[in-house]
Amino acid sequence: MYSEKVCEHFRNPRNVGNIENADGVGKVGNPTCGDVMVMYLKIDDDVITDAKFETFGCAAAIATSSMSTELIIGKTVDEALRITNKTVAEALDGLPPIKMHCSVLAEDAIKAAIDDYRSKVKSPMAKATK
Amino acid sequence: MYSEKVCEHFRNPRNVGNIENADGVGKVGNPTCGDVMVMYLKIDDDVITDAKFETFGCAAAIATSSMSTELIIGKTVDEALRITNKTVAEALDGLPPIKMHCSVLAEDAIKAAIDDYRSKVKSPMAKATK
Amino acid sequence: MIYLDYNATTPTDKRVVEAMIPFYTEQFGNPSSLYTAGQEAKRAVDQARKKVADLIHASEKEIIFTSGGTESDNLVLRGVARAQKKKGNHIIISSIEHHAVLNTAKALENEGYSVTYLLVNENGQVDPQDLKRAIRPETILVSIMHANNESGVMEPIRELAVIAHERGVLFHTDAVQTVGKLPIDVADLGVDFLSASAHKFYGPKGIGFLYAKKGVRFTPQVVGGSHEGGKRAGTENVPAIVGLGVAVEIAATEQKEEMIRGRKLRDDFEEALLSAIPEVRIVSRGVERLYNTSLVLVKYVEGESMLLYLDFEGIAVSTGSACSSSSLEPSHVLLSCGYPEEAAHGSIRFSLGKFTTSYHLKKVLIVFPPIVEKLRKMSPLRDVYSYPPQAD
Amino acid sequence: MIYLDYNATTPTDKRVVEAMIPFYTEQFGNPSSLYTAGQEAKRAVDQARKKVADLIHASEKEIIFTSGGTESDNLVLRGVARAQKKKGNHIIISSIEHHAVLNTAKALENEGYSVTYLLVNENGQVDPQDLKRAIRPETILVSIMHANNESGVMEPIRELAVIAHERGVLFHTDAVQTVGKLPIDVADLGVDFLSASAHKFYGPKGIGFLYAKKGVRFTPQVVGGSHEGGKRAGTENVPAIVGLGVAVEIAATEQKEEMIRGRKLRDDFEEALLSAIPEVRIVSRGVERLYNTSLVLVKYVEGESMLLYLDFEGIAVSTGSACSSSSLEPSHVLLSCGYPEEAAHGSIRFSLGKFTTSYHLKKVLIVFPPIVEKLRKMSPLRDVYSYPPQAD
Ligand SMILES: Cc1ncc(COP(=O)(O)O)c(C=O)c1O
Ligand SMILES: Cc1ncc(COP(=O)(O)O)c(C=O)c1O
Repeated sequence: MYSEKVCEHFRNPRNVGNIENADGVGKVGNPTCGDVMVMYLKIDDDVITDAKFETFGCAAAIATSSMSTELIIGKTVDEALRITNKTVAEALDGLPPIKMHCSVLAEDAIKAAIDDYRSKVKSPMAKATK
Repeated sequence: MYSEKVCEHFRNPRNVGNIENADGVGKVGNPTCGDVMVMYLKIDDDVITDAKFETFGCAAAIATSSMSTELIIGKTVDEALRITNKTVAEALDGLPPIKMHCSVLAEDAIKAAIDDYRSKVKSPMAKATK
Repeated sequence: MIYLDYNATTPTDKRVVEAMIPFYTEQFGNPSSLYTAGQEAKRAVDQARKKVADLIHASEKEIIFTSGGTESDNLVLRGVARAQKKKGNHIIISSIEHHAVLNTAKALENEGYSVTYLLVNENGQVDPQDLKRAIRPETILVSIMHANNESGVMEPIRELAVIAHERGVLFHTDAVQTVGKLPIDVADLGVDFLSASAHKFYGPKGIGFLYAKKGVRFTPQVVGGSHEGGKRAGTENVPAIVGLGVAVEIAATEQKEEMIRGRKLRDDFEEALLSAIPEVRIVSRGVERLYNTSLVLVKYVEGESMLLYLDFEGIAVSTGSACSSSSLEPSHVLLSCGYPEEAAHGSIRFSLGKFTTSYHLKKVLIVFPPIVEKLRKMSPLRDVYSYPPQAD
Repeated sequence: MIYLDYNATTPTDKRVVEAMIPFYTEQFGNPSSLYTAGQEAKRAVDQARKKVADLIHASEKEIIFTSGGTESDNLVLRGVARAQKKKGNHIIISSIEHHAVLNTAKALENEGYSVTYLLVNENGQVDPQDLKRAIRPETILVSIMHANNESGVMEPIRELAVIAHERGVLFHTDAVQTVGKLPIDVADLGVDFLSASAHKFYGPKGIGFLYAKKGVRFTPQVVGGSHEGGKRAGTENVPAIVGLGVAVEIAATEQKEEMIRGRKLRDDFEEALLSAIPEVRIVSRGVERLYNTSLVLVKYVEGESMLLYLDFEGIAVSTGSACSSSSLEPSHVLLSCGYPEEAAHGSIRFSLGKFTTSYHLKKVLIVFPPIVEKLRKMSPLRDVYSYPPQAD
C-alpha cells in the first residue's frame, strides 16, 4: 500500500518534537478527522533554519510531516510556500489515493506556520523583541 | 436419488410390451408432460392373468409401470383397483418427492385398463364374442 | 467415468488447485487488512483481476468478482433495473436464456418491470430485426447470451449490441459458456456487461465475475464493506480468485489448440452418431455452435431414461440444462426453437472437454445405440410428432 | 507472523482443506446432475448441511448456503423487506451492526423503507426497552448482531427476540462472530434468522449460511436454477460447502476447550496490557464479551500508526473493523458507545484464535508499550478528550 519511502519516514521520522520559542507555529487538522499536525519553525532572516513537527495520524500523515520538515529546512519562507502537497507526495514516491488528503495537511501546516511567523514579525510586539 | 429397487425395475423392467387382443387397455399421461403409460391386461373370470406395459418417461415412470404389472398379475380386478399410487411407491421402497406423480400415473393406468375391460364386457359386442 | 457434461461443470485443473491451497493455509490474510499478510492477499487478488481483464481485453477496474455466473447475471439485471429506473422499466432478453437470466427477469416483472422475451428461429438464434422492433423508449437493458448452454448455439452478439447502442440501450451478454472456451474481446463484441463463471472452464466453483464497462451505472446488490470498488461486498474469496486467475491463464494458452481438437472430436462423434441411430437429430447442426457441444434429440424416448442408462455404463451426460434437471419441465430452449414438447423431453446433451478422448466417444457409440433401442421398444410413442425443419 | 486478527479472518484448518481437495479434482460433479457423480456431490452437500444444522440445533431445510456473511445479511434484510412489503416498511437495527447489515439497511432506506437505528449504552449494548419503544405496527424485521466484531460485546438476543415476537415481528441476528466460537441453539436464542460465515472459524472463504426458521417468508435475492430449495440459486460451491461442514464438526468438538483456554489467554493479556501502558482502556471490559476479543483504546495515538508499527514487528492486528479499514472514518461502533471521535480513531483490536499462544501475547507486551510511547511522543494531543464512564 505505502511506498518504501513512506514506510522509511514513518518508521524513522525526522525532526519529531517541538521548538521552544519557535518563530512560527502552525496547527492544522482536527482530531475528529483523525489527523492533527503541528509544525514548529525556527526562522532566521526569512530562512528556515529548523523545523519540527508533532503529528497525530496515520502513517501517511507522519511520513508527510517528516518529509515536509526535511524539504523546508534551509529554504527561504517564500521557497517553502511554493512547496505543494504534490511536492511532498512526490518526494515520498507517491501516496495511495485515499491518503492524498494527508499531504494537503502537510502543505497547510507549513503555510500556517509561516503565516504565524509573518503575523508575529509584522506585529509591533514581535518587532520589539527582535 | 432413486432407491435400489427403483433402479432394479428400471434396468430390468418386467412385462414390457403389448398384448394382442388384450381384454383391457389403458392409456394415460401425455407426451407433452413427458410421461405416457399404456397398460395392457389379459383378464380371465375377473382375474388378471397377464399384464404388459409400454412407457415413455423417466426412470420412475418405467419402474412404477414395471412394479404395477407385477402387483396386479394374479389379482382380481377388484383387488387391482385397490392398488393406490402409495402401494406402488412403497413396493419400490419409495420415490423422490418430485417423482411421486409418476406413481399416480401407474394407478391411473390400471384403472383405465380395467375401465376399458368393464366397458367391453358390458357392451353387447363384447358379450357376443364371449 | 466417461465425463461428457463439461457444460454443467468441469474438474478443477490440478494447477489451479495447487495455486489455491497456500491461500487457505499460509497466505490466508484478509485483503482489507492493512498489515503485510493482508496486503499480500490483496496483491494476489489484484494479480488475478489483471489476468481476467487481460483475457477479455478489459481493464482491471471493469472486473467485479462474484460468487459465480448466476450472481453475475442477477447483479447486472437487478443492478441496471434499479439504477436506470428513472430512465425506464423495460428489459429485453431472449427466450432461451439460462434460468439465471430468465428467472431474474421474471422476478423483476413481479416488481413492476416490463420484460420482452425475444423468440428465436428454428436454429435457436435471435433475429436482430426482432430486437430492433422490440426496443422502446423506456428500454434500459438488453441481455442475450453468447452461447446457449444446451445447444451451444452462438448468438449474433456484435450485431445485437450495435442495435441496442444505436438506441442508447445497455447490452449484457451471459458468456458463462464461452469465457475460457473461446477468445473473447469485450470491445470487439461491443458489450457493456459480460458474465462468466470459473467452474465452467477448469476453475473452482463458487467464483465468477462480471465485466462492467467503465462508466456504466448499476446498483450493487450485495452491500457492506467497500470491497470490489464498492460494487460487491463481502470478504474476498481469495483462494478461489487466485484459482480463477490461474484458470484464465491456462485457458489463454491452451484454448486455441483445444478449439481445433475439440471440434474435430465433436464433429466426428456427431457424424458417427447420426449413422448409428435412426431418427436422431443434432439440434442446430447447421449454424455456428460452441465446438464442444452436441444436443441430440432421440425420437420416442425420454431424456432422463437415456441419461440414467448411460450412467449405468459409466457415462455422464445431461438432459436439458443441469440446473433444471431436478424439475419436470421440458427444455425451454427446445420449445423456443419450435420443437414439440415430447421432443423437448427427449434430449441428451453431450458436452466435451479437454479430458475427452476419441476412445471415450467410441465407447458412447458402442453403448448408446442399444440403450436407445431398448427404450424405444418400451415406448408407446410412434410417429405422433415431427421436428421443425433445420439446415443440417 | 504473530496473527492476532482472527475476527477479520482465520487460516483454514488443514483438515478442512484436505477434505475439500477431492471435490475440486475427483468428485467434481454438479449436484444438480442426475448421474452418479452429480448425486455423490449432492450427498456431500446434504451431509454438510446436516452438520451445520446440528451445530445450531436447526433442521436441514432451514440452512441456506450463501457466499458468506455479507450475502447472508443482505439476503435476510432485502428478502424480508420484499416479502413483507404489504405488511409494513419499517426495519429496526442497532447502530453498531456490521456494514453488511448497516449498509443494506441504508440501501433499503433509499428504496423507501424506513429504518430505526437503535443506540447502544456506553457498554455497547442495546437496551431491550429501546427496542420495545421502537417497534411500530409497520415494523417487519429486527436485526441485532449476536456479538460485535470490534468490541466482542454480546447483545441480549434472547430478550430482544422475545420483544420482537410479542409484537409479531421477525428477528434476525448476525452471528458471524459467534458461530463456531460459541455453542449456539437457534431455538434457545429464539431467532428467526441467523447469519454465519465459514472463514471466521477456520473454514474456507467464500461460503457461509443463513438459518431461516421453517415457515418464515423472504424473497430470494439470487434466482436462477432451483438450488437451495429455491432460496439461493447458483451451482453449489461443493468444495467450500464440504469444508464448511468439516469446520463445523471441528468447532463442535474443540470449541469448549478453546473457550476456556482462549478466555484465560485474553484476560491475562488484558490485565498485563493495562499495567504495561498508562491511559489505555479496554472497551466494554465489564460486560459479557466474546472470549477472544480485546478492543483497546490508546489515548493520543492513532490506530493505523499503531497497527503498522506492530506489523513491522510481525504482529497482525486491526483497527476498527477490517472491512472499513480502507476508509477514513472512525469506528462507528465506538462513536455509538459515546466515545469522542479522536478516541474512535485510536483503537486497536486484538482478536485471538486457536493458534494463539501465551508466547505470542508476551511478545506483544514487549513490543507494544515502546510503540505507544514513541507515537505519543510524536503526538500533539494532550488531554483534549476523555472517555465515557465504564464499569471495568
Ligand atoms: C449460460 C449459463 N449462464 C449462467 C449459468 C450459471 O452459472 P453458475 O452455476 O456458476 O452460477 C450457467 C451454468 O449453470 C450457464 O450455463
Ligand atoms: C459481524 C459480521 N457480520 C458480517 C461480516 C461479513 O462476513 P463476510 O466477510 O464473510 O461476508 C463480518 C466479517 O467481515 C462480521 O464480522
